[in-house]
Amino acid sequence: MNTIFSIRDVSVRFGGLTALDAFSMQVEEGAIHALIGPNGAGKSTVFNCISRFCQPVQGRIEFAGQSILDLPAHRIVGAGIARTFQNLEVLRRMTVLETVLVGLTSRVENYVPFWRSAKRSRAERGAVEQADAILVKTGLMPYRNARAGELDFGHQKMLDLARALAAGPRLLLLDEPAGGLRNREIAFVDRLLLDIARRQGITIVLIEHVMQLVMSVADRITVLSFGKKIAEGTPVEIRGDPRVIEAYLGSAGHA
Amino acid sequence: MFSLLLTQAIASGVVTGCVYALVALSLVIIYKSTDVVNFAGGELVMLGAYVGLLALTYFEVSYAVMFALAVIAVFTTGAIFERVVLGTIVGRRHSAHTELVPLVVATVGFGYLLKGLVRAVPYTEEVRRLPPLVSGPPIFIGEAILQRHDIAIIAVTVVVMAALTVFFNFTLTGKAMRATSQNGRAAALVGIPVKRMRMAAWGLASAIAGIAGILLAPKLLMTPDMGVVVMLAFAAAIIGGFTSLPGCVIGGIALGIVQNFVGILLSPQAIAVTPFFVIIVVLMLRPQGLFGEMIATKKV
Amino acid sequence: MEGRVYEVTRANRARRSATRDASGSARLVRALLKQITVPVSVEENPLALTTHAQSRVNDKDPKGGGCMPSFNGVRCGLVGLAALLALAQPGLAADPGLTDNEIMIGLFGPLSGPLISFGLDPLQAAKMLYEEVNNKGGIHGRKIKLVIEDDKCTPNDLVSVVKKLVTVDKVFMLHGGSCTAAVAAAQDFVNRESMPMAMLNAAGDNAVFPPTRYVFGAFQGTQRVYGAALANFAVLHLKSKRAAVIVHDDDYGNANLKTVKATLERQGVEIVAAERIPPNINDVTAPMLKIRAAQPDVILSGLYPAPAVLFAQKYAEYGMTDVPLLQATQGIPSPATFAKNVGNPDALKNFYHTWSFNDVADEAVRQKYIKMYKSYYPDRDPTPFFVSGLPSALVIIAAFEKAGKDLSRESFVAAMEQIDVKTDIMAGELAFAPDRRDALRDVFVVRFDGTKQTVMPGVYTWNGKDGL
Amino acid sequence: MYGELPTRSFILIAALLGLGIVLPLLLPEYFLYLGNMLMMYAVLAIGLDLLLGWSGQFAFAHIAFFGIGIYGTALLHTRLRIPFVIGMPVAAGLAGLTGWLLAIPSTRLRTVYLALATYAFAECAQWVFRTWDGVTGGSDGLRIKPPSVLGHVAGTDPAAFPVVAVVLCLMLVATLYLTRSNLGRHLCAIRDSEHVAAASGVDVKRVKIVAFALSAIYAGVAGGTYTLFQSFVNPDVLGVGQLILVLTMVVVGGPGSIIGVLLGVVLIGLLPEALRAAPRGLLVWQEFLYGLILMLAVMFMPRGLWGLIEAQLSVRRAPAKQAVSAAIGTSGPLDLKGTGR
Repeated sequence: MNTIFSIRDVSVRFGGLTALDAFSMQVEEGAIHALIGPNGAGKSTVFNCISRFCQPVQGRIEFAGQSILDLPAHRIVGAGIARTFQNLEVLRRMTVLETVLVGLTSRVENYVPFWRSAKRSRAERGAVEQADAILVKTGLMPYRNARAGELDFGHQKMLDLARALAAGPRLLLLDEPAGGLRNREIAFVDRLLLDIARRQGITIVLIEHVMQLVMSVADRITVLSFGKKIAEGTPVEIRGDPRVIEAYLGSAGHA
Repeated sequence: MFSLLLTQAIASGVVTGCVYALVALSLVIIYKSTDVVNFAGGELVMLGAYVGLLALTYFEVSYAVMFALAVIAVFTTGAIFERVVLGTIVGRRHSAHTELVPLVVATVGFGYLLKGLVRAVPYTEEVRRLPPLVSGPPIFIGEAILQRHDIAIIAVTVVVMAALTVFFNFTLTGKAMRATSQNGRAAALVGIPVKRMRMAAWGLASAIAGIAGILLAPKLLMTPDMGVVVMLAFAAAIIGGFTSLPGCVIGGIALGIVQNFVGILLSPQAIAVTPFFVIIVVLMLRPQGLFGEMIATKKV
Repeated sequence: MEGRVYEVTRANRARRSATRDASGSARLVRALLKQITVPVSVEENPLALTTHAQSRVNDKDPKGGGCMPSFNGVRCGLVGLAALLALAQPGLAADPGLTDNEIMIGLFGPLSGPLISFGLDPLQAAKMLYEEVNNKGGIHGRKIKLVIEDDKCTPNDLVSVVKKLVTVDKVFMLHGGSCTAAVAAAQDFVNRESMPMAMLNAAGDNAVFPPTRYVFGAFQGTQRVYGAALANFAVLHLKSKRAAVIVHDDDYGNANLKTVKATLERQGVEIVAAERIPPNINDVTAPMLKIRAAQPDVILSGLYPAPAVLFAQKYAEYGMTDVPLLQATQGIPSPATFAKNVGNPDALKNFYHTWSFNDVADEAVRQKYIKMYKSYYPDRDPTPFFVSGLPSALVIIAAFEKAGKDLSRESFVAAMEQIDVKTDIMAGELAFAPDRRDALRDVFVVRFDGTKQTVMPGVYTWNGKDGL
Repeated sequence: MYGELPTRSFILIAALLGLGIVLPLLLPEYFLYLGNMLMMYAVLAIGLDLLLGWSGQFAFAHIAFFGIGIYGTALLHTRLRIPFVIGMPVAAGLAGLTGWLLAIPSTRLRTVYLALATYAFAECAQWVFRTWDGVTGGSDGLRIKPPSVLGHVAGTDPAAFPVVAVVLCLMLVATLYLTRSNLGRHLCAIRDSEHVAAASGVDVKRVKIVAFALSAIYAGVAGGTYTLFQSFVNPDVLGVGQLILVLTMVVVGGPGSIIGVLLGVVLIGLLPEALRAAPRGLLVWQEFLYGLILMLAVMFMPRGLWGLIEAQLSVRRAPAKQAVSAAIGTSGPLDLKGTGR
């Protein structure tokens, strides 16, 4: 197993407060790497740095050997990194299919949008086929033409994942994919994640509060607290780690 | 000779600037507390002036009573508008970004509604004027001449600004108002009555617009279209950064003076376009304005 | 029958302007030629139009003889063609909107929007005069029927109104327009349709210079008339040597300024300052300071009501009241209101304004028309500016009288061109000529001290050249 | 949206073209004038909707680009004798270029500041049209010679009607294709969430700039058509009032939907003409009415009249809530042999 993705002592500051403090982590190719920690620990900040929504004051982020800190936000997915969002950011007024087509952006070839052309028909037909395949895989096919805003919570989460998958990434950043889901749905996510990682060999970095999911799928877990890495290891190691328990309980007051 | 030009241009620039600033204050309050840019601000000014005129000419009340009546009327109008119209829109708000368009369009519609309302009243088509707050012989500042009413305008503006600064920074209600705009959901969680706060903010801002109306009616005269002054207020607010109360007063004064100098040094024709030119330049070069924190440009 | 023929020809005119050749006369020629080459009897003639047309031709043929299917059918056909084409001349067919007992007039002005004050009372004043005429039994037995529309004083709305009145209501003539730019937008259409149009109360400089056949206006004087009056008064009465001019940077201002410059320079008066300011200005300090710095001995102002008031206030504030201030009519539609708005009586110590109407000089006339207005609209006191609706209506009525019983658009235009009337309400004659479409060139200059208006001796006349 | 154009849209457009040929022979000029105005407004409104409804951006500068279209086409034709078929695209291109230049600095502004900046730009443009006497004729206005389109002289409403109809149809087809393209989807994505768009590989800034330029081009084309049936232009027609009118058309009709916008154009465009029939006392209430309509529209029709109609038409399309969780988990379409550990 070789490291495909690495963060080296990255620090982020918003005004006065330090959201991330010299944070580092290595992710093995094909692994499911969970990133856990109490609320406000800076987990989502890590993702935002990777998808270039915020700029670290120091540190390096490398994917497949190349630094991504000099790429603009919309190039990240092209480089092979797709992400989902924590609190629902769905394309409300677009249909499920359209959303997935947006996810395919980096893979659809460009054409003149104002009139019909062979190139256009080819591109569009190809895109729709790929999108449908993904809809089948994620169980969204029945809602193909429903507006994303009209789906219920679970399906919106699933749609977000489908959109990310559409980009055909090598690294998938999932921000609380099971947050607020019912058990039955969590089980589905569980199987889906395993399928993505094991079958398609897509590396996953997973932010999640639902411990049952983390413990069942994660190969490795990194624990964040107040912008600092306080522990890293296998689920078994982490489960018994006193610092982790302290962080959660200690921070329970703040959260 | 030129020194006279200079002092006079500055002096009357300050006065007109203060008028702009008063309107700008109302805009800024609404923006700070409800995150809406109020394109109906000018019409609220106009409404204040015409309610005053109605009170004086039709009901023949005293100046003080007129003042009170006008302020109350405009306060209620603004509050009701927020409750009924904006409330409905915010009620079905999905995400702040996508719903900003209807909110602003609603204020545009509100402005037209008020203007149409006044226009439908007979004899409002004539240019009218309110009596000044204080009258008497003009006052000389060096070589420059100012009317007593001008001094009153400056005074009122400064007082209102100071009062508002205290209100927003040191009173609980004021802080609550700011909280509601910065994060409505959180504010609601800590037990701030968000809806009432928004209403209060709109009422307060409208009242200030009404006061501005009564003060500028004697100076700039009244027509149902006097609301155009709002664009100058926008310019003033943007110079000031759109969130800083002292900022927009200074912005207004700066604009008033700049207009006079443009008129003297370039050409009076250019006076009309100055505020818009200022808006563009400031937003392009320094979106946070001269005093505001970084608010104009968005993250992402 | 005639109506139908007229319809055809009108359609042709429209098509001609649209450069499509489908004229009925062309079809007729083809038909007639066919007639000659292949003589057929009327019954079994396949071409309905041919027989139809020929029978029509024979009706109109003075000799009325039937045509033999022979070579002289050619002559006959051509005569018939000529006759039919003669029919096509609008003069012979009755113009639409006109019957033996009714004339339909399209009356319009701003009845809503920011400029409603130019339209509301003046339009009602004009309407009132027409109703007076009807009550007196009409003109040559014809009652006047009005179709009233709102043009908002914007080009788009006015054009839309004019096109409705002409092509849908089919009125005989147009009477309306309070804003020159808006009228100018409809000018081409009106001339193309050879539709007589008289403006309601627009100054109309850009719509009457250069004159076009069918558009009459400036019944209360163009901006050139006001400009000339201000300038001449300054020269002849005030003996000024150093004049300062302030106008708006719009079409009225341009015309006014041009004329003032021409008139003053012709008479050797120096223009020490000429300021053009936007109509929506809030602070006139800058132009005022520039004018004061220029040390004029007279100030000529072509400003609109609100800026005129602001300017007068500053003028007094800066203690310039020894310098006479001359204001053009448009700035002071209601002297009383003007004085009230200015507030400061000093401002009017040395104040004059032009006035196109005789009602100041002759209180009786003013009362007469106000009384008439109140009798028609009891629930409204007119703003003094209502008189600006009177002259155009008076002239139109006079022209109808002159045009006589057999009226047509062309004869009406001819009558308008001969108009030269001295009404009781205007300062001078209202006159047109083949090369003249602006009615009034004489105005009074009135001294106004805030309470009473005194007409200065003499009438101030534009020479028809300055500022063109 | 995605895929090819449904045939019905082609049928509609063919019908529109047919009317463009037939109506001038039947109707009096007044109705043809209204028709020309409505078709012009349609192009204008669709352009505004590209920004407002599709990409969720404020665009108050629209009226300025309209002005560039009018003056550009008119001047090229009247002064330089450049035929309409060349002059109009050139003017529209100029408008587009201006929009593009304006967009570059503007797109980083937050919505409301964008609104103010573009509004200010519109005011500045109107001031230039009014002040630049030498070129635009200033506030005296500019007389437009009847332009000839491929030998067919327009300038009257009957003559201009077919040409305007053709222009509108071309713009409609282009727009229909645009909204079904990936660019069209990117516009919507930006409107709904810039984060998601960026994370999906959409170059947010670039697409915004493109949207600005495009809508400016639409406005320019609309301006070009104006010169076909109007004989005179002056800066008064380029004021805020016009802008609000077009805005009302979009908001009331249905932002983000072409049919909706067309609906709004017809309704709002004919409102003043309908009011002519109403008693004259009502006229002074027009502004009040406009304000009321705008407010009610944004209050109760977030997606315009068409939004309401569509909701009625496609109730079935919305998913039944109870069916949702059923589909997940139990009927998960993955076969899991060999996965897990």
